[in-house]
Amino acid sequence: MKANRPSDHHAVLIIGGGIGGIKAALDLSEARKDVILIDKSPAIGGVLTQLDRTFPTNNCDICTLSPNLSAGARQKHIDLMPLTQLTGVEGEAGNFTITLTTAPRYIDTEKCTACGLCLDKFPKYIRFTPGLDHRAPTCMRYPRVTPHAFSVKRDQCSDFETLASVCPAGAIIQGDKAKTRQLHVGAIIVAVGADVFSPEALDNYGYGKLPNVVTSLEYERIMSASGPTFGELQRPSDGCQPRRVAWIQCAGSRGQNKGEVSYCSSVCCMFALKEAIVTKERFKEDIETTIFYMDMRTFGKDYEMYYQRAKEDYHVRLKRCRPHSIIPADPDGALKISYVEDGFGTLEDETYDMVVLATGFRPSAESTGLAKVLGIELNDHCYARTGSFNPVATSRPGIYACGVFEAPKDIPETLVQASASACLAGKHLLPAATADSTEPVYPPEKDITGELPRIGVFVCDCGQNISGTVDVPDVVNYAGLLPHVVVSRSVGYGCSRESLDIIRKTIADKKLNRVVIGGCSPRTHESLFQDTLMQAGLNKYMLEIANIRDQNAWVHADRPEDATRKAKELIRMASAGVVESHPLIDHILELNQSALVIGGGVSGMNAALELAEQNYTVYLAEQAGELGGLARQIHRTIDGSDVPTYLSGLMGEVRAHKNIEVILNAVLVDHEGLPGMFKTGFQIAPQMYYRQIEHGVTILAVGAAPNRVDDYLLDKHEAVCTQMELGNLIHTAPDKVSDWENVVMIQCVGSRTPDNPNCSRICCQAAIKNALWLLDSNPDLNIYILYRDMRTYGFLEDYYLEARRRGVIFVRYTPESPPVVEAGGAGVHVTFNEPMLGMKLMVVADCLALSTGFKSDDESTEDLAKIFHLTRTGDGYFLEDHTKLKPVDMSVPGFFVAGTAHSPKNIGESITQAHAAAGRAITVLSRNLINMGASVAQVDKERCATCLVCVRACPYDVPFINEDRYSEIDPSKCHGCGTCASECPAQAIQLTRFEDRPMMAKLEGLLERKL
Amino acid sequence: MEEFDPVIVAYCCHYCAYTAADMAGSMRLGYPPGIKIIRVPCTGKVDPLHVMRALMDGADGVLIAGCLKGDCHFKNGNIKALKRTAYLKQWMDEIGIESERVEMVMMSAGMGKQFVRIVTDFLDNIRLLGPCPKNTNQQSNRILSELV
Amino acid sequence: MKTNSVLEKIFASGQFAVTSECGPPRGAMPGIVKEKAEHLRGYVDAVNVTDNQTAMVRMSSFAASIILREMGLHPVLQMVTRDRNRIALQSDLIGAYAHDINTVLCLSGDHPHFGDHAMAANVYDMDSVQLVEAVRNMREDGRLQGGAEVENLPRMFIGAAANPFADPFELRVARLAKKIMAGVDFIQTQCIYNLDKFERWMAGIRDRGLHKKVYIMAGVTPMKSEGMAKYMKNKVPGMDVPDEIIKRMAGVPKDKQAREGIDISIESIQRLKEIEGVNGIHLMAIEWEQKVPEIIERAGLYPRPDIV
Amino acid sequence: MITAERKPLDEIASCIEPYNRILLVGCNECVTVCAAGGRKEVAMLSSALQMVSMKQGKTLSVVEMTLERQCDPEYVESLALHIDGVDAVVSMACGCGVQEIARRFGQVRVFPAVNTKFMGASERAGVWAERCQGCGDCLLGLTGGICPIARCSKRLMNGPCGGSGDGKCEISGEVDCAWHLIWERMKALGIEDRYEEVISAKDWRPARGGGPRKIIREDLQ
Repeated sequence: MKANRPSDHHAVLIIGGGIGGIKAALDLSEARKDVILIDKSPAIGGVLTQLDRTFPTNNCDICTLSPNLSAGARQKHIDLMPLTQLTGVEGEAGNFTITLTTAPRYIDTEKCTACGLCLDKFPKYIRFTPGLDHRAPTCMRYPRVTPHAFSVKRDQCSDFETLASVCPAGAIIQGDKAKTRQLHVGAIIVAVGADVFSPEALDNYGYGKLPNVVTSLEYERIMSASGPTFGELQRPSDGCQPRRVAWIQCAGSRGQNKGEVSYCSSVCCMFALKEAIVTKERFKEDIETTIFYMDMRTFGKDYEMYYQRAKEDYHVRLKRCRPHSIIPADPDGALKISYVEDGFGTLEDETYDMVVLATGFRPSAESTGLAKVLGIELNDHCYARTGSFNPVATSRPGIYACGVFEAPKDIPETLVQASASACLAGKHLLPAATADSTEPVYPPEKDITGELPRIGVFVCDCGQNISGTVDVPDVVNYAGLLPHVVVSRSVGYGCSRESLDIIRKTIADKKLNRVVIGGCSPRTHESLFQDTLMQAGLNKYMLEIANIRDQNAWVHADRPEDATRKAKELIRMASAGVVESHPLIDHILELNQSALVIGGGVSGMNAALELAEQNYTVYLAEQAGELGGLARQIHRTIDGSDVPTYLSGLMGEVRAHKNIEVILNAVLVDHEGLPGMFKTGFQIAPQMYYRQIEHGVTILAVGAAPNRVDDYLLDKHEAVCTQMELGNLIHTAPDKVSDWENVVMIQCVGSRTPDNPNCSRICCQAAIKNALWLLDSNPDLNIYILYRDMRTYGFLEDYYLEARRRGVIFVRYTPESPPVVEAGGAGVHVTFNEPMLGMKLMVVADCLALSTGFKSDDESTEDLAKIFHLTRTGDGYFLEDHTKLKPVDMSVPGFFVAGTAHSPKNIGESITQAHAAAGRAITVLSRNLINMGASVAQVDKERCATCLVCVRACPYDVPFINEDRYSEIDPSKCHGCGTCASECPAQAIQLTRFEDRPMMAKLEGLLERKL
Repeated sequence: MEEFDPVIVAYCCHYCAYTAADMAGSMRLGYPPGIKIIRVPCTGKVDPLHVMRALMDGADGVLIAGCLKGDCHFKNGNIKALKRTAYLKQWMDEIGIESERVEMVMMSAGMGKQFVRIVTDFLDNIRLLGPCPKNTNQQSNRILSELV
Repeated sequence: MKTNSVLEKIFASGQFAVTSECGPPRGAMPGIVKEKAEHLRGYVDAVNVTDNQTAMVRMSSFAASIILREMGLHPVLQMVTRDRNRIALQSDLIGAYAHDINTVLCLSGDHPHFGDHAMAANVYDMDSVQLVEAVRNMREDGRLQGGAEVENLPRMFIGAAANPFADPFELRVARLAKKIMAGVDFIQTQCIYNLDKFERWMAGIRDRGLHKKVYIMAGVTPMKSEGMAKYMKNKVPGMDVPDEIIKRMAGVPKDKQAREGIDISIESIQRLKEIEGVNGIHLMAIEWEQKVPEIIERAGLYPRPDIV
Repeated sequence: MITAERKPLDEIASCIEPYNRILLVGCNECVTVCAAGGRKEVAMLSSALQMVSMKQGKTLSVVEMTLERQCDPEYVESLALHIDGVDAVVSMACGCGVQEIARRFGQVRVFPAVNTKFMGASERAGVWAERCQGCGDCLLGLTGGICPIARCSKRLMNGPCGGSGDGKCEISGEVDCAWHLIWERMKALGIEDRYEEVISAKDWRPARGGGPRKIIREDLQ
């Protein structure tokens, strides 16, 4: 499918075309490294393509992923091989020899236009859009599949010749055969994901027998605009809209029964909350939603607040228990859920119209075989076994695992691992591979000087996202009548490859010289459409995007007529504006290929080391007088790995590395510049001299602060300490610890509170770690862990089970009746409710450990945010550019975040994010040029009155009065803010792309009150 | 009498308010359709003339939405916009148009909810003020631009 | 003797001179002028007649001076350059002299900004130094500004003001020197409350021997109340009222404050008399002319020398 | 430069009230620099005047033009093309420009839209201060480069009056005492002694005292 196959010696093999694999491929290709992306299915996309909306922003995913997919297909560095499996690996990191086997598709993807004629005539033979029946063979799993072609189910096809004859493009190949080839790659990333559990095996829930019991993924499909019911919520038995829907969590996970796995699938709690919220959003008081759960595991960044919103704003009912059965309640399809009320022991029934089983992950069927081929170890649960201090490195050097293949996880964490593994894999490539040989080539730009405007208007329906509210045909007709509009048409998902092709062809056929897209936000999609214009030989700035989705259809869903009228206005505005646009040239500058890493903890050091290893100069600035950060106070991880040894090794490597300069006692004071050419100033103690560092990118790894509370006698009684201090005590005073009889731990102290509403994520595991560690040296010790929800996500559940098995007593408390702690001699008296027994208990504890968790290091993040102009969350953590799809990029280009400065996380997770940040940084640093865009201030020297207003107004001191007596603005220094343009009293300055003419034209277009 | 639906032109900074508006969209938080957003790279780019022309061409109110103080992507564009808004209000007073028809607001990119509240409040306030007086005259005035 | 001015005679005789002030009324009311002036008769040597003081329109200084002269008192004709150009100023000087008015005080005058005619053009064709020079030229050279020689030009005893307290302080001695250069004969100072600072200024004057070239009259204004003290401190440009004075005024009951103000001014006069180079006092009892006799008596300056 | 300030809008609006078509003329010289009458101000005023007339239920059409300099007849000549199509002219230039237009186009009313203020300098962005009164006989050489005529409220030429305090003029804390500045400057230059030289009363003939002034360069005529 691609003319120039990457030189395979220098490529990375990525197995799995889900979101993780795609992200890793995109990162590597952005860093100009070649990628071979294989997937056993006919199209890439993975599970994500079946989701409707994702948490926590409730965005539709198709649109956020689609640009990635289309971009992925276009990237010259990526060789996409669908229907392909790995059948052999030899050699070692840096030089693997791999064998790939590609199954026959029977369709030439280069010729197939996805016209659908073959599917119409022979629906049985062709793989097509999935219905709710998840068992149906799927290929074109969603309407914007990449590669954009059908495939043939050969085994079901009896009359191939007739089939082949229906294809007008002649794309059907009867004699297509499996191909095997050997290639050389430097590294391998395994991103095969996992399977979604099918709950037929759970006979108590009746799945497969009771039509109205569905899995959460099926529910997602039912709610999806591109799903089988086109977004109508209908229960499968009779197509009626349900009035009561229940979710049952942990279906098949966290269990010991037949068909169940013991680990936690990590994502199901958020998944169920999301589905319940979206349902409530759509149907409000017409529907009741109930979630049956054991522990609500909303441990991710801002997830706890999402949980609280579900409860408080959306009135999602939450019922803590594990139902033991679902049986039919009536002949019409209603269902009865039976459960034992927590603490009462009585059996209760509730009736629902529909029940959703929150089914989690199962290791992919291919994973055992694949692991054998790769020569990597799997853990007891058949997921990839990886390192404690490098969670994406498998047991075989040069092979990395990311995403759910490593452990169950959600999309942002998958993307972090994908970027991390891309970073680490990139290290094994020969330097030659990074040479820039294959930048995208565009046809020469057409000269449109003197042409009258010829505008093409393309209106997206974005599935139901736009057309669900806006009358798209009406808007298209209207746009067709606007001045200079030559063609107006709807394009479905405008950002899909198919639509982009249509746009490109239309530009050529109709000799368009300007384009208006009625679609989503230009913030996210402008570059994609600009790229399409360039491919059509148009200057990319001959484009206007009317944001008729995010700023219209989505916000006026309750007023379709108004939304349609506004869509017309916005398109009229865009088209009036685009008439005044003119070709512009981007300004390109040289890039400083060094990085500044702020924060010398584990995250900062790992990011620095990875960059240094890949030959970039790194300045590692630390405010304290020594490296190490918070990890200096940690002795072991939950799996028993030795933190001090790791840390001293890491610090040694960092200090010794020739590409790293460590700057201690450095206080950030100022910052200026642009991505690729930043200047950041530090005041260095104790001499307090000033030093300015020039760098291309910045990684923030300043960490979070251990929380400390004034509660439960902490700092007032010697028997009370934090969980981290307890770890210290176990390590340094084993004798003392071995004398103890009772230890109590209280969870969520200072987290999940009004002051600090989020979950600190690490406390549950830290408590269990310390409990098990204590039991190692003192097996008779009584340990009570008082918790609200145990959040031992993924395989951490194993340790939770082990702790229970070894006698740790877990007692749940509610924030309304927290434990009471009183001093009692050398120990403390802890009184708490025991809900199972329904009574109060008092324990005389020799030690009370409080899980105080993290809070953001407000002092440092506030200063940094101010100096760097970065955004923070309400609780003071750095806010990434996109919580879902850009988890380490900051909103300011050239900034990346790693570690607990982003959100609470454990050491392994911090290291992964550090690697991811380094990988993302490399995508910037690997280029030697930076594009400043075309938005710069330009002076009309004839008009300039040399009044100096611009000279004084410019925040960057760029304009000056030159020898020819007019104000001169160096486009390479101009940041494009436009302040000078709006202050110039002679109207001599125009900010390109925002000149007076298009701005006024837009106003006139918008406000012309004729519809 | 027909309910008056004000038309508001909201000049939104790409780095904050425009993003907040998108976020309001992804959170599906509704606001009146009379809010029409025009994207600018910085509120420092909002030319007083563009605000005047918006009111002249039929807007009932103009909102300039920029970053929080100290958060301007370009150091101080939002502060300049704030001063310019005060200057514009003087013009409004002189013309005899309620100066509340032009306001500057500040928010961060993450403030989708606040965006909705702010634009809704602003529009409600304009609704109370009634149509921008000029709009009683439907004949749009043309300016013969200079031919230099 | 350069002139027939009674002040010059007193100075020349080495006696301590006393002047006071009479502000003309806002209206053609000669009776009021007379009434005010009558309080002063016998207690002061000459009476300043203010010229549209604080830029408020009043009976002209020239006219009021004639009334005083007719009463047998010795007016000091105040002239500000704010309202008249050099043609008017010279003609008025000639006219005044024709009425046997022989002492003039040359001032620039308060800016119209403070008065009731802020909209008036402020003339300032010349400044106070230039006016001093012009009057001197009339007397010494018999020439008008335009260069014409004219018979019997006025032989005026020339006064000017000095404010030892205005900024910059260091310039204040030089400014006096400049007025001496221009031809000034005597100086009346701004009201003095900060005697320490005044003494420093006088020391500067003596250092340069300027006290030998000009007669210096120290300005004294009795305060009627604490409120007036505060007003002088905060609102009157170029006034230096130390906090101790305010405190002292505030420290007595309201009905006793006038008395206290008079006491303060008497104590000041006692101290000023002792300063080398101070040749007299200029007692500005603003709208309080009836108290002048008491002050002069209690300050031991009564009776006044009888000089004709 | 010559500084100016826009007149209150209702004053301008009442001038043009009888007219439907006006020519609004800016100047790209001084009034542009002091942000009173350049292209931007012309456009602002044009919009404002149109809004005022809309409020009155009328329609005002405005031709906007900004000349390189309104005080030169050649530039003003370029208005000839438009003058017949309008009922009145509003000039945003200083008084010189207004008069030049009035001189050239005798048949049409010309209204000033700005008040010409003074010859001044820009102290910083957005602040202009008076520096010269065009007295025609510059004495800056005597006063340390600070003009007491333009900058002392009383035009005193021999030192500060008694109202000077803290370096500020008695009329306002916003106005520097020119003589305080002169004195500081003299000290800095080490020429304090020159202060005591009496500057005699000024000959105002070179200033407005001699009637309207004219400069003639024979060689350039």
